[in-house]
Amino acid sequence: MEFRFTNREQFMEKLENILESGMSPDNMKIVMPNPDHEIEHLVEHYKSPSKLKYFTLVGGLTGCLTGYAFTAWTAIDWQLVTGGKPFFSWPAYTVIAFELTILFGALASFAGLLILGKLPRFSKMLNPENYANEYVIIIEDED
Amino acid sequence: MSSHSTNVLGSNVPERDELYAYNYKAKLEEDVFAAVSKPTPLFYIALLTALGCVGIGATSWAIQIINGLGKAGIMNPVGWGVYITDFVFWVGIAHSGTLISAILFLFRAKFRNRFNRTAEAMTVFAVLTAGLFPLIHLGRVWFFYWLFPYPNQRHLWVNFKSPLVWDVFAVSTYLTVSVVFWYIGLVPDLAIARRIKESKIAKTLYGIFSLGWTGTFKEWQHYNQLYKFLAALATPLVLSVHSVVSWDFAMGVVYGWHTTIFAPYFVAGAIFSGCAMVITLMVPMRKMFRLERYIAIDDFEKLAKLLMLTGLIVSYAYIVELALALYVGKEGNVFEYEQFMYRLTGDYAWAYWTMILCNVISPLTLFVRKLRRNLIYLFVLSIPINIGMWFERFNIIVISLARDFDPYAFGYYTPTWIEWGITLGSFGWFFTFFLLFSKTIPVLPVTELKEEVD
Amino acid sequence: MRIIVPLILAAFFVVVALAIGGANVFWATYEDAPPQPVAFPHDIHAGNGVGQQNLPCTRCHLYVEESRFATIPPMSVCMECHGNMQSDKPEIIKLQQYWERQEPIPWQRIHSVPKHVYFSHKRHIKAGVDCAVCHGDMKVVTEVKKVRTLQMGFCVSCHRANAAPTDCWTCHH
Amino acid sequence: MNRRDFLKFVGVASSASVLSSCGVEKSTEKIIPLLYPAEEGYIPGEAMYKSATCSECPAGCGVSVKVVEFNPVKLEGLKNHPVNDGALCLRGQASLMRLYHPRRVRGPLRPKKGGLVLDKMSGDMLEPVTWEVAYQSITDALKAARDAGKSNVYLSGRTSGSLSALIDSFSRETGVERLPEYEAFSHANLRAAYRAVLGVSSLPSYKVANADFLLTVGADILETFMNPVSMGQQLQRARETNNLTWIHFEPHVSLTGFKASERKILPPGSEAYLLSFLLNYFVGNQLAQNNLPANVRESLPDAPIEEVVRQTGMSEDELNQLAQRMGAARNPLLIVGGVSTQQKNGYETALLGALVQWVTGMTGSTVDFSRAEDYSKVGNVNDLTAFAQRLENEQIGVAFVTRTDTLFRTVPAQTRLSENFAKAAFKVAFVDILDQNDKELVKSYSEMYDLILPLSHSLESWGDAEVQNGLVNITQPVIAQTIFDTRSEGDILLELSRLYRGAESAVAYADWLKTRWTNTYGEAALTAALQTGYYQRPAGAVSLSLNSSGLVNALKNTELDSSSDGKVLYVVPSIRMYDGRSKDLPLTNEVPDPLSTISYGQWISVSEAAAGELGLDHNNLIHKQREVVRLESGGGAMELPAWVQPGMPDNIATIHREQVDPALLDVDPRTGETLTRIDGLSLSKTGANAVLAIMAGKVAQGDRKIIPSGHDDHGHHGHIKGDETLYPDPYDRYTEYRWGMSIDMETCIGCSACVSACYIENNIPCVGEEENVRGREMAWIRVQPYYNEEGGMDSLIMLCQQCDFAPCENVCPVYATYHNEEGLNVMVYNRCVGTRYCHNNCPYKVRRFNWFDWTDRGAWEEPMTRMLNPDIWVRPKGVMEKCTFCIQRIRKAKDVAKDEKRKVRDGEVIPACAQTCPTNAITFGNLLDQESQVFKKSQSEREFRVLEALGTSPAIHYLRKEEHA
Repeated sequence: MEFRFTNREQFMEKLENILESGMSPDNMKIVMPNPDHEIEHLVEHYKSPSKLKYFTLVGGLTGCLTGYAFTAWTAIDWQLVTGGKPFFSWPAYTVIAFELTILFGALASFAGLLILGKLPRFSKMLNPENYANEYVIIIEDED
Repeated sequence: MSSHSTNVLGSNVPERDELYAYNYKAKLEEDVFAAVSKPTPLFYIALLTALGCVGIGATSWAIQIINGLGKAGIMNPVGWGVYITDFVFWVGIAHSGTLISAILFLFRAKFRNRFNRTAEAMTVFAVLTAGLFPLIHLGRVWFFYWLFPYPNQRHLWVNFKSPLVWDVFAVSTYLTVSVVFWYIGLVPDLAIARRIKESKIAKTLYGIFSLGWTGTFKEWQHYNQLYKFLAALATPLVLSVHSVVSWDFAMGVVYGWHTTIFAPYFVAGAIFSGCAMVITLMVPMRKMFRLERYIAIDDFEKLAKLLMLTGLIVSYAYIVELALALYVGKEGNVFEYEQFMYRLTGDYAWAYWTMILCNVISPLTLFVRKLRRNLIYLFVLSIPINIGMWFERFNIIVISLARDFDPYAFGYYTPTWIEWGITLGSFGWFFTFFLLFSKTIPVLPVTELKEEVD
Repeated sequence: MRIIVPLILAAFFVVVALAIGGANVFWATYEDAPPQPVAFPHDIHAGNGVGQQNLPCTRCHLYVEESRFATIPPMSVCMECHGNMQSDKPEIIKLQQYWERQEPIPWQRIHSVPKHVYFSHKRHIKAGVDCAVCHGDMKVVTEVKKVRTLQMGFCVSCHRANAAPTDCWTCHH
Repeated sequence: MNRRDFLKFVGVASSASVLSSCGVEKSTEKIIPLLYPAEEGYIPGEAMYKSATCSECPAGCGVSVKVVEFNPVKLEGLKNHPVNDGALCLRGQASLMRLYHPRRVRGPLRPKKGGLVLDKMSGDMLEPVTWEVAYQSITDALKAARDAGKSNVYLSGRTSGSLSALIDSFSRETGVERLPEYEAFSHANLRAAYRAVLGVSSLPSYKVANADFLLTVGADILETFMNPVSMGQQLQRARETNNLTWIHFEPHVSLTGFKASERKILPPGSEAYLLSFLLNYFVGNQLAQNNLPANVRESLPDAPIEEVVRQTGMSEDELNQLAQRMGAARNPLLIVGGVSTQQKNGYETALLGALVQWVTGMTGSTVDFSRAEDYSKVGNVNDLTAFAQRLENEQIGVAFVTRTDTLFRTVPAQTRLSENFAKAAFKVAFVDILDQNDKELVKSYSEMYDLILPLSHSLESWGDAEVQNGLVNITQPVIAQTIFDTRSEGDILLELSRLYRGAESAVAYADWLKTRWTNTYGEAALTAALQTGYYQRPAGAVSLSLNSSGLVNALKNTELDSSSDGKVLYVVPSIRMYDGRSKDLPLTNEVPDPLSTISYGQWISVSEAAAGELGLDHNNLIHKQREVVRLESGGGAMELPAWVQPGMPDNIATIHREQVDPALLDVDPRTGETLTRIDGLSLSKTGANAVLAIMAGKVAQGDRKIIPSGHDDHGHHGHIKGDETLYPDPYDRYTEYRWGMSIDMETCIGCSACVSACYIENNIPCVGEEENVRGREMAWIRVQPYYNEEGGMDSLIMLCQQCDFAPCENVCPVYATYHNEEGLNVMVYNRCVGTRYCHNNCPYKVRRFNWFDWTDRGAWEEPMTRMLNPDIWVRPKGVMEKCTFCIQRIRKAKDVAKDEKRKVRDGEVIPACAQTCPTNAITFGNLLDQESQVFKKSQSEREFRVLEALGTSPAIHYLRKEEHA
């Protein structure tokens, strides 16, 4: 079953109706021309929000730990004193740890999008459905 | 030119009917992709000019590699000259992009949507340009990979206490994150391009890069979260990158470098120059690509205000530096005092006063509302600001090194044609990328503008 | 179509990785024994088997215990034995011909370290490092070949294992 | 040398270069073995030392030649040698380059006869000939001249010892007349004065070491006068043992003056009055040890006290005080010489000086004629004038010119020697270096000479030199074969003589010498001398007496007054070039002049007053540009960029001897002395600018307190300990050694010998004028002159400070520089990628970047590569380098210590700079060893460290000058 709208308000009305009728958002496909916070709030009332944040968290923490551990280990592996500083010069290594936190966090988040959003979607790369700027609700028939 | 119009589609479209948003989106797609269309002869002339500059730069670099760094003007005691100036300049340019897209995104400043695509592209290309200079200035560029901590049979690692290694990490992280951020914003637009473009090749290419984006709710849900997190990560990153660059100097013992205000001072300076560069690029682009409808004078005025703000911060930093040196005086710290007196009155005073004129005096004119709403004036003003910011870095690097501690080792540095050639080449390199960008990728963030109309 | 794109990408990366890896392995390990002007058999001189002379290394490499350089022996050292020895072996005849012409033999160099490396044979011999550690067991080879990389990692591993100095200027100045 | 030997030799050479070097992994490099084991004591890669004599000036310093793999790679002063005891000056250090100079004449040359016009235009006007042809042409010319009734003459620089004897016998055998020798600094007035006063024709050794009061009048004893290295050493000894006071009088500005305890400026020409006053003081107050006969006293020139005060500008009190101090000294020494004896009343000055020496009894003690330097064969400019006259009259057949200024560029033009020289029938020059790319030079040679014979270097041949009476330096060839097709002067003369006489058997100079030595010294003494490098006879007592009649005669013709109202130009000898003979050595040009810090080019030093008067804009021009001034005097004119020399008296200007136009030089007809004081100088601005290779950004430290005075110095003495820093105590890591250095600014004389030694020891390239101007000098150690407002000058020796908290280290991204457990700031050249961050961050600016591949740019043109020290890498382009306290010497000492299972002893490691220092101003050693010299010095009250307040904690402890009351 497929519903197509050119008008956002009409689409939202319909969507709300369907959701209120007890249909799970997971059982339908909603296509939108652009992100929309109102719709998001509406749907997330019936569906848990994105799990992407955990990717960011784990990535960031890994980066931070890697940053400190790697810098410290390389300094100990071959001990060379520079400028009379201690081998574990944590203030200097904080810069590295910080940058790696950001880097790993960002890359993990990106990976999160690819994994959670099942991207890249090779089947849709070259022959997508053409909905232009319409709002679409597709309900997979089960009954 | 009229001021901001709520009726973006013009007079012949009915007001705010139920199809308004739908039509708006279609028209927006049409307008933006009209710009990403067949290039004009002017485009080819510009591209060839840019490539010519790249050629000059590449030749100069080749000469320098074959003969040695002596082909540049750097000497004892000025070990860094135009190259590091260029590096800091381009890293600075790279800053407004992520600032406009990330920080203003977090602050929900809608006007960012007019500039963020171009600004981010500028960021990526400017980092790509800046990244060349640490290589160019190396004595043995063929060993550049020694700067990266990779496992090797020699059991050697890099020195993580060196600000240059921080630089390596900061700049490459910045490049990676900027590319990811830019690309994430692009994916839905690429999906639109895949739909709109007619040629098979274009469809295929846009299709591949759009990752098979279909615009389902699930995709948008993750997308929104990702975009938010990336913005949140990129914001401290932006601040850190130019701080790290400033620490290249602030961690040194040289007077004129060794100061705690460098990090905020450099970040403000970077945003200042970055905004100026965005204006330099966007004013003509708005005209040529007929985007007047979507980018209003108000939007530029906001940029101009940002320029004023950062300009004042930079001016404040100049004053603090100078005032501290004068306050401690000859008795307090003769090295610092004489360094700043040398900047004001010495051999390079012309460079110092050029900087003051461009960065302190000229932005003050923006207090006049008429001027900051005049696009031609903004465009004209943005160029001296860019020049002024180049000189700021030149002054910091060259003047400080020319006279540091030991009077015997004072020297005077004059750049050579090799250095100017490579600098020219860097502009060519940047504009080559930018020109190619303007004809392949929607210069406005279509999806985000669509969101605004709902 | 849906499989082709990732396949092509994957194939591309695999080929590139293999090429780089292969080239690295090839250049690091490929070491030919160059033809020498006189085919000097180390095993016959240094080996302790039947018909072998069992000479100590220092019999010919005169300076190895007191100099940085082990040095190729002066030709007069060869002639101490081969001078009075009538032989129909072609290589010995070649040697004697060089000597008659009073012309040094232009040996091909096999073991070397780069110019920026300071290496002292004397210190290593005095520390009890066996020649074979770096040169391989000369008692059993006829044709000399490089059997160790003699690259920095090789030196450093041994220095670390034996608590020898790893101060950079030990080898570089 | 036949082919076989040659192969052997080449074999050694290439195997050496292969052994110590070695290339990429996949090379097809060859190893050429020796045919026979090398000589006894040879160990591959290890140094052997042989003795020789330095010939860059007549002082005759003993030299110990370091030979590695059969190549001389370094010269050092010969330890215990009576003249220089281990030290060597900057020219001596640089003279190794003379051996390997790429512009050495590689075989006999002669002008192309009837050459094509094209050849002349292209400057290719000399063609090689074989030795046989060369010898034949000389003997033919000798015979032709003899038949034509012309004289054949032999003109050389100062020659002593066996070679002098050989020249005499050659002259006898071939009928060649030996002309008086030519030396630009012939000390003609001084010698004439000693002849007049004491009847001797030699110059004494001045025993500075024995003096407790030294008065020098004009003599630049630390730069070129007699034997400056010895003077420096003796000064140091006298300071230590006799608490020496040294007062220096000069009309201009010199390094010597700045290094004296007191520098006093006298108006030009007033030196004679000062000496006259002293003489009258000692004679008049009955303080004289030797009295003057009445007839001498009567003929002394009249110098009433008012006139002395007027001329010298000193008050009567000052004069009396000076005389009293001199009178009170136990062992006073007066040295008169240099510019004070090379002026119109220079002869009078010298006479009065000699008289003061006689009267005060110095002639028996501190002015020592038992170790006199024999100048009996040295002539003066009058001799050259006479020679020129004979040339003009076409009375000269063959003219040999050897080991001297072959183009007569230092000879005063009024002798008319150079313009008449071509009138000799056949001219032969013995030359070592001739730049055949210099078209002007080639043209001059081809016009002036008929034959150019290449001389072997003294390191390539046997020889000796009697440098002082009874002291003979022995020189052995240290290189197996001459580098080019050159011969020693002895061999040439022996061969010429044989050919001329038609004798059968040839004698090699080496054999001739050995016979002579054995006959003179006996076998045993000769063997000993060959080992020590010199032969010394005990000094016999010399009885001197006043030559009254001669003196009275000499005094008749004197005129004390030689004052000048206007500007005066002094032509001064250069510490770097001597009389110009060291000009060909790249290093003497590269090491900057210690007063002006100018390396290359010509300049005139003017006073600040003159600069103000002329309106010279020397501050606003960008650093190395200076205004060109035109200087004119009766004889000629020159246009030179002006260097404003701090401390220069107002009306004085100076120019170096080798840079002056000989037309400006005058001659004293009485003694044949060259007058280097040029009166009636007019200076004018030309409006042009010229770039001068000035190495210093500034020569004043302003308020920077780089050298703090006693009360300014609140710095740490000793190292910064753990509780004063956030960082760990660096001394916790130094277990066995903490190498350190102390530099005593009281004893340092700023002579730059250390700089020169460092270049040779560490394979530092000479980069040439263009790169010097760009500020790309490569010196690891430099002498920084800082002029102060009191009119003094301090020479600050600046080199890597090996800081405990080195700012350079932590900024290197690749650990190319780090701190090791012996406290050294190590630089790993091959790890360097060339960010130059360390250089920027070094507050002392002592790091040097390889802007180019200097080898490619001709820093070591063949065969100069043979002088490279094989113990240290030649750094490629793009790499930072710097001083590491001669790390290769530390390694050597540690290697020996390890063999003997002990620690390195104090004094066992001596870096090249400290080794060659004449005054032992530089001390090196282990700061952890409380018994070491360097530790003791670091505890001195005078100790300071440069830029202490930065907290870098350097390992170089400077000792500031003692505060004189």
